[in-house]
Amino acid sequence: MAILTRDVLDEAALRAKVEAPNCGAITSFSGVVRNHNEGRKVLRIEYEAAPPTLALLTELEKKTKEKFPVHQVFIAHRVGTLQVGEASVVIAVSSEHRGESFQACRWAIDTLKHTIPIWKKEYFEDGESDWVEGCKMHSLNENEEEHSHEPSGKSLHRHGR
Amino acid sequence: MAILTRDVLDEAALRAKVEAPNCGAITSFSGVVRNHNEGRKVLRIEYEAAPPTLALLTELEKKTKEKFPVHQVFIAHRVGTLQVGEASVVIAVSSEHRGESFQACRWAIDTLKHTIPIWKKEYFEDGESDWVEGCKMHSLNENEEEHSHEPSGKSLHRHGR
Amino acid sequence: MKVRVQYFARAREGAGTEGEELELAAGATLGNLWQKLLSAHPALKPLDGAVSFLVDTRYVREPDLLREGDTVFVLPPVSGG
Amino acid sequence: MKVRVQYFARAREGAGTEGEELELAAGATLGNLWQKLLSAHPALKPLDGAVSFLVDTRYVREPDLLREGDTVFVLPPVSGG
Repeated sequence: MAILTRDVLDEAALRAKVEAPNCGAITSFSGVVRNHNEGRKVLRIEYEAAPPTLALLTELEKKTKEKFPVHQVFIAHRVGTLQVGEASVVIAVSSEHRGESFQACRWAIDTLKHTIPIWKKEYFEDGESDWVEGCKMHSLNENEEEHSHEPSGKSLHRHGR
Repeated sequence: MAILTRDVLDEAALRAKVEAPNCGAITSFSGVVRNHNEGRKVLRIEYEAAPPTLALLTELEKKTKEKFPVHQVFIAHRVGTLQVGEASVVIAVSSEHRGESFQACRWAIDTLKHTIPIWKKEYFEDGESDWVEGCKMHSLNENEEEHSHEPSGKSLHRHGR
Repeated sequence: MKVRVQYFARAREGAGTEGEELELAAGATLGNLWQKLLSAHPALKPLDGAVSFLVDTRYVREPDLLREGDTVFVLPPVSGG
Repeated sequence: MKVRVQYFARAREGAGTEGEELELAAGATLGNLWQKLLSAHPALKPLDGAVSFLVDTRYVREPDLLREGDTVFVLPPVSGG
């Protein structure tokens, strides 16, 4: 079961949740608030999540385990105000061999970015703030072929291959 | 600079060494002692390293940073007797965007496995022990095309592409 | 029938409210609801085509029928992670 | 000239020692040394072709010349990580 919290993410504790004696590999990914984006200095980010988020993160854990031969998948996402350097998301995956934990961890964070109803607003040094341009949200159960990873709207202008 | 130690690896502390305010992504990998290998129950593993190991691990950190646009790479390897569930190696990579940290972390652990003079001996439930079959050691500076990732000897039987 | 709408992020700013309750004809689809919301809140128009919808954790599309008591989440492009 | 040899893992078991000092002719290559070691320790033969060598942190190959005072590390297939 995933975690959605306003508290600081304890990455070591989260990572420990996927440990198992039959696993030889743990890959973990942390998304961290950067001090800049597209040339502007970022002071902090506010994360907002819609009510279905926790259930969908838990479903994403399950999908990842179905798709890859891994032992355990754990996802934690933070909401509220985050300072530069703080982790917004942690994904940990354990598996027997290393290849699968890398692939599954990468797939989980890539998929999270366009299937989970979370938004971030950046607060800049000059006092302005803005929502980060996102991806149109897709269903986790949708055929992956249908996903466009491009910013929404652009796909209208695509043609050819 | 890498770490080579007989002490338990503190994965959170090691991971913290790559944090930086301009980084949005940290990928970390831990290799962990498994309770089985090729159908046999493993009780513990003894790791042995040749004297150049620390210098070569530090060179591997440097190579990884040269090869991928990442901010920081950190590698720690343990030697001595490790129990099931204990980490033998931790690699942490920070980068601005997530793709690079995944790729660099994966490349570093894959490259470590055939360029660093470390050996492990498995101790089995039945009282026997044996060296894990390894890969012929290559130079970190060698053209990567020349590397065979197959167990040594098998490459003699390769033909065609 | 009554349905409840909840807006998030840019959609909340476009609608100027966190949410509202609407009266729809029986047999109304999500598409009918969305057209009604666009008429009521022209500032939502830039999100037309970019927005997604959930009812609880169920992903719904414009042809899907709504039911009495549904809460529809109006979700602009997402940026989690 | 004198060179020192240090064995690891299976190579240490094959040689039956942690290391030794050898006297080589000036101009001897790593290949000359390795042939000498194989003659002295037939149990090393299964490692012929699979073994690698370092002098300090420098990777050396059979045609490379050795120098007085070198310490050669004899490295069977590795299994770190």
